[in-house]
Amino acid sequence: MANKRHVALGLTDDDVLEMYRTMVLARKIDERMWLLNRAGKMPFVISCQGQEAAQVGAAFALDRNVDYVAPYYRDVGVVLAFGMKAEELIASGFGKAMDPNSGGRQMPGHFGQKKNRIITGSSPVATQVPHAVGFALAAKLEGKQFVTFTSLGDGSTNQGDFHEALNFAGVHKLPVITFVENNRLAISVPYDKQVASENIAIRAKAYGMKGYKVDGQDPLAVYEVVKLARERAINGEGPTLIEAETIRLTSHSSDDNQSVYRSEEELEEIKKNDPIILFGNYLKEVGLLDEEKIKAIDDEINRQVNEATEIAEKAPYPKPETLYDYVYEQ
Amino acid sequence: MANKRHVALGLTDDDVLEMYRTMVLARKIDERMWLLNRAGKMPFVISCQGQEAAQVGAAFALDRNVDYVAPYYRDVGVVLAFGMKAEELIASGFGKAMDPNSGGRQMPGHFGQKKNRIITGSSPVATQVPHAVGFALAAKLEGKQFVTFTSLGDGSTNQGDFHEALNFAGVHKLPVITFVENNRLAISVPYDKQVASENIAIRAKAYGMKGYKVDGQDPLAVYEVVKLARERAINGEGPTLIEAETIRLTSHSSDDNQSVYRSEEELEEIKKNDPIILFGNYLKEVGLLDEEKIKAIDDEINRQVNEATEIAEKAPYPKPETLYDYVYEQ
Amino acid sequence: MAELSYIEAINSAMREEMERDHSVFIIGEDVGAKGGVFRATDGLYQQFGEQRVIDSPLSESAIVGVSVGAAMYGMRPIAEIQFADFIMPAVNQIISEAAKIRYRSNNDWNCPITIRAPYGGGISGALYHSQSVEALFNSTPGLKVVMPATPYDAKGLLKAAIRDNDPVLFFEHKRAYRLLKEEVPDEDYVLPIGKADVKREGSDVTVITYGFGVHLTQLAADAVEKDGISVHLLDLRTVYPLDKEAIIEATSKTGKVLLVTEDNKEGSIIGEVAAIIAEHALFELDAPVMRLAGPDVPAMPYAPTLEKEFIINEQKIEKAIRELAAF
Amino acid sequence: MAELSYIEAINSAMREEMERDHSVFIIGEDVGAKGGVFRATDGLYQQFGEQRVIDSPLSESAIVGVSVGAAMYGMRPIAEIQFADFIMPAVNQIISEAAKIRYRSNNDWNCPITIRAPYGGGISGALYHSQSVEALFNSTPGLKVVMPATPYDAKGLLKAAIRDNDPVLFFEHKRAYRLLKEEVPDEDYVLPIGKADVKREGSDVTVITYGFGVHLTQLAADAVEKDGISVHLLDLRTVYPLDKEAIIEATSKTGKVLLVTEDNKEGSIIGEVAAIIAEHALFELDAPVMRLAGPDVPAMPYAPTLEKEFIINEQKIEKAIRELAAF
Ligand SMILES: Cc1ncc(C[n+]2csc(CCOP(=O)(O)OP(=O)(O)O)c2C)c(N)n1
Ligand SMILES: Cc1ncc(C[n+]2csc(CCOP(=O)(O)OP(=O)(O)O)c2C)c(N)n1
Ligand SMILES: [Mg+2]
Ligand SMILES: [Mg+2]
Repeated sequence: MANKRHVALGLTDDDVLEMYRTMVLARKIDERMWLLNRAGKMPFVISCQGQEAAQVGAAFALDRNVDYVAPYYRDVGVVLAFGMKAEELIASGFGKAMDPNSGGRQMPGHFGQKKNRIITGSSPVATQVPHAVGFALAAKLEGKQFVTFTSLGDGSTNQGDFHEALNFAGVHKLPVITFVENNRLAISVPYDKQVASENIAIRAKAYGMKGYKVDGQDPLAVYEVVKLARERAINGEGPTLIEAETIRLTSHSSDDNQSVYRSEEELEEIKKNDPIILFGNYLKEVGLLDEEKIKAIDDEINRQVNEATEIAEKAPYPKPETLYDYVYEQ
Repeated sequence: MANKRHVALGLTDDDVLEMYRTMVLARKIDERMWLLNRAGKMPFVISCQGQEAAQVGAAFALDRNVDYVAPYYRDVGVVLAFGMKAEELIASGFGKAMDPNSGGRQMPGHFGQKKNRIITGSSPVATQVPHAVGFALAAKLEGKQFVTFTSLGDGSTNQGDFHEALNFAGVHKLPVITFVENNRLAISVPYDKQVASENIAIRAKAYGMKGYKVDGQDPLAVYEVVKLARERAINGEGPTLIEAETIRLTSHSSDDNQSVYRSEEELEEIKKNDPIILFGNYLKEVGLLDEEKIKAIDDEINRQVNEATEIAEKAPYPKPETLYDYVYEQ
Repeated sequence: MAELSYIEAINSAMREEMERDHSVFIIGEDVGAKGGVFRATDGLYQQFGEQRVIDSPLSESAIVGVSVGAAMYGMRPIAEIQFADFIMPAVNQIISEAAKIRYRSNNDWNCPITIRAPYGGGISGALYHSQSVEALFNSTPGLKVVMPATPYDAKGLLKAAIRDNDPVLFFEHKRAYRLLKEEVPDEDYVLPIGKADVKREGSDVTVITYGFGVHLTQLAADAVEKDGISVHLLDLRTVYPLDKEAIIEATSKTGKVLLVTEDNKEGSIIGEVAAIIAEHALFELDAPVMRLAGPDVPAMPYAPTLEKEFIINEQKIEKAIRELAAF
Repeated sequence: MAELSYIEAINSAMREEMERDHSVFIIGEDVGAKGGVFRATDGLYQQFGEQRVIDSPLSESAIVGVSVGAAMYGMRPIAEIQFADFIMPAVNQIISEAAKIRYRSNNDWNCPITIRAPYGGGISGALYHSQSVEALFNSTPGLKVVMPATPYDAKGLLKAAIRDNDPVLFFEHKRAYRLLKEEVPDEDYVLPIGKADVKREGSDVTVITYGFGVHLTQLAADAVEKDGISVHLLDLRTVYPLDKEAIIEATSKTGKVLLVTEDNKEGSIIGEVAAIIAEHALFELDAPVMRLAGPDVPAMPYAPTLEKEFIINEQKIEKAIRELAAF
């Protein structure tokens, strides 16, 4: 039997199976939302597909009872790990009142759920990075033992807010982890027209912080480096910048058509790196899964997604008159 | 006789004497403006004092017949080298109509003079960096052989615009030189509360460009590295980030009082690095100057500054009705 | 003449200006191979190459700031902001820089940049892909803000913007892109920036609006016409600086003025229009100035129920016109 | 009671709130050892230490963005922007983030941040140290914009801003800092955000203004009083969202309304005030609404001749009052 890497990392068999299940759940929610979109029932979808390993590996390395996350729009894996429910995610795609992120006010992918310490996000990219730094500053000022995790895409690291926030975190040695999911595309713009540095992790040098590049298709590798960053943060050793190399399997969003700027071959090529297949293979190698068990998990999750869809689809839209609520405290 | 470092750099004796004279002129204009400020005649002054070597060393390394500069408010040495006149600088301090930078509309230190290829600047720091990159992009699009030089302070490298502009320049390998005059203060805020990276030059790595740290009190060292950066730029080898380590001899501006946040000892200490004395010493060592010659230069420049002051003081203020001019093309 | 959609009109204005003048270039996110998220730059990358149709990094302040620099040098950049909502990071470069370059240099430098951005809601774009942001810029001397209502106007005004020697913001309504079509001359033409345009002559109620509001008002005006209510429709075309004379004249046509915007109400463009009327045409009024706008909530939500409640449409305009006519 | 200058009132409001509530902290450029470029935070670094009076890096978007994060966690940051002119790089964090956090999360999150900034001219500050920037934010539901006119108001409103559970922009006039002094209670008090305040009762001409304009109008009102012209003066105090009822009531007091701002005219706060009057108090008017504002040029220049030509002063206000009274 192959080397049980997860055990060396302190993860139990149940842990890694839970990670796998979370990845599959993220994928299947996402696939369902595309179906609903193509059926004309859901106005918009933006996907996690291809990035589940990075997301779930990172989230499991955090303390999901105390840490805060400021995720970006692809992070279905992160918010599931932090307690958001399948039906809540699907409801947000419909814009239903039960959507905990925004009560149907925001597009799907604009996460936020205070009880699960998921910080509310917006569309303009990278604005969440200073917010996460602000949470980390609060932790320091109040002497609290938690870490704040924020994520963004490779293209988004070129926003001024990324720079200003990371410099601030570096100066004050704050307990914050900035996690870049580098899929080498920003909508249609490829990495070399986007980012001037040879990689993203090297940008850590500009902020006097540690930088790591990690294989984002391997949840255990991601887990390891995020875990390390968390320990450093809790020990007062400051912030970390982590680059997870990953892939985007779908078009940018339901409004995009990637065949205009991506070749068939490229799309075929990246499919080989589907993180769910890769992690499934690992779990098979270490004897935790086989084809039958995989099918059982798939079936169970399909059922879960069916139920979630039904709940979300039946749920009411927000009442028109609620438009006027909560502009200010009331 | 000491080693003639300037000859090795391709500079003639006349060149270095001209550099020295420019440094002294910058200093004496600045000193005069403080006097006028303290006499209640000039509302505002912001100084070059302590940074003249960096400024003049850099400017002389450029091609002053074709290159563009987007300087920052301390760069009296740069704009003098690029053709601005003493009386024009002093007139700008008064806010006189003859001020070529703005016709008396802007504070002193907000440089701009198209005929000398000095790009108009504003107060919000770092906004000039994307402008310089834009000039460099124009050079590339139009196939023109010039380099654009921009400068800013250490604190200003934490603005988002610095990051966005340098990344853009890096991606497109543009002929632009970004020159940071690091005096380790931003008004009252010291370097370690300001910049997280161990030095500024290392930030170049975030933009895939060359970065150099240089002794900004030595105009020849600065000349050498800017010259090199210019050659690389002209040869299509892309942008460079240069950090010149320097000192601020005065308060931030005439509105500031540095004794509140800087010790007597620190102020005494940095005076030892006065670049005019240091460069004077070098020129003495190589036999180009002696006490007498220095005195002659001082006298001549004092005369020049006196004359310039007289011209500027006598010049008229802009007419009130010109307030309404040039909001748009007319 | 050829029938062009609003977005085709914009695309052809850019194409023709780029053919005419080598100093014109395009810069923005996904404007290249993809041809823009709305395909406004479709085919231009293929025709002019990646040097003149530049896929920029995801940095709005750099898109504008680099363009400002290039413009000062003498180029004529057309900077695309992917959604008007994402212009916020570039506000410093627009307001502190582009708008003030001519003035601060006492006419020594100038900045001929055009900044295009799609605005407006009704496309399930939610809070950050539906906003009208023009009011952010309507107190910025040195800047011009143009919001065309029709394909013909869009083409003529975009060409004027590109040729203008000062900075111009150019906002295009997303719903107009494919919905509005009309005959547009094949020959080169420009329309004057800074001038409003009477889109419909009438005698009972004056409606002053701009952008997509013009189309909606036309529909409403058609509807009320059946009941004998005649609408005079002034399209502001340039929302900053405003064409005061045209506003005063349109007010005096009927004495009853309805101002319409899709933006939220307080602080919107139509507030300034009302102020001009209160200042210069008070005694022309037979009824209080009426304003129809989005509610004062942060932005248009995603849920269809809420989006519908927020957005101005032809029914809401029709109702307001009838109310005002009956005053 | 003690006589406090405007800046002392601001300083003591911050000090008392920091003593009262450990979650209040200050962040900004040079707010620490230097005590702020205007010395608004004088002594606070010494009293509360560098943890609670944070000298931030030179990054306005981070100053606001980090504060927004801390505020969402539950802190009460007071972010200082060194000059109002330098708020531009933080516009995205203010408008897209702070103002929309409660709404976009459907009340799950909120953002109790106060952003202070000195505004206004007349100090040879030239284009970028003299601006009035409030109009940039007066179309941003979710945000409140407060501009106090006196030391008493400044203290009570700043305390209210700090305790407010939503984001508040707080603009302080540089000339007011040391010029205006008055008796201020020693006891804790707050003043209501969102309410205008009648600063002077009168019967001939209503002046509606805010910030430093209130002081200038008092001087002008004193001057015209000698000639029997009685001025009713409404201080808006909160310029966004506006107190409509108070505006309507003040209009009906005299039927003649002069609106005053130091900002340039088109698109300024007083445009919206005029619109409210045209909409809701048209038949109360005996004369056209009159607006006195800076000219529509990019900003106030440095040269004394030009600054003087630009700036609103008591003489210009007096002249306008007399003109309106004679209408
Ligand atoms: C400030 C801003 N500008 C533009 C956009 C439009 N936009 C949404 S996602 C995106 C690309 C993001 O690329 P990247 O950061 O690499 O993340 P990815 O989608 O690849 O995961 C763009 C341009 C935006 N949301 N915000
Ligand atoms: C965007 C912006 N914020 C604040 C200021 C006010 N300010 C002017 S100079 C300065 C410090 C600049 O420090 P640094 O960049 O190190 O340059 P130095 O003055 O030390 O040469 C500050 C905060 C400004 N001009 N622009
Ligand atoms: Mg990406
Ligand atoms: Mg410095």
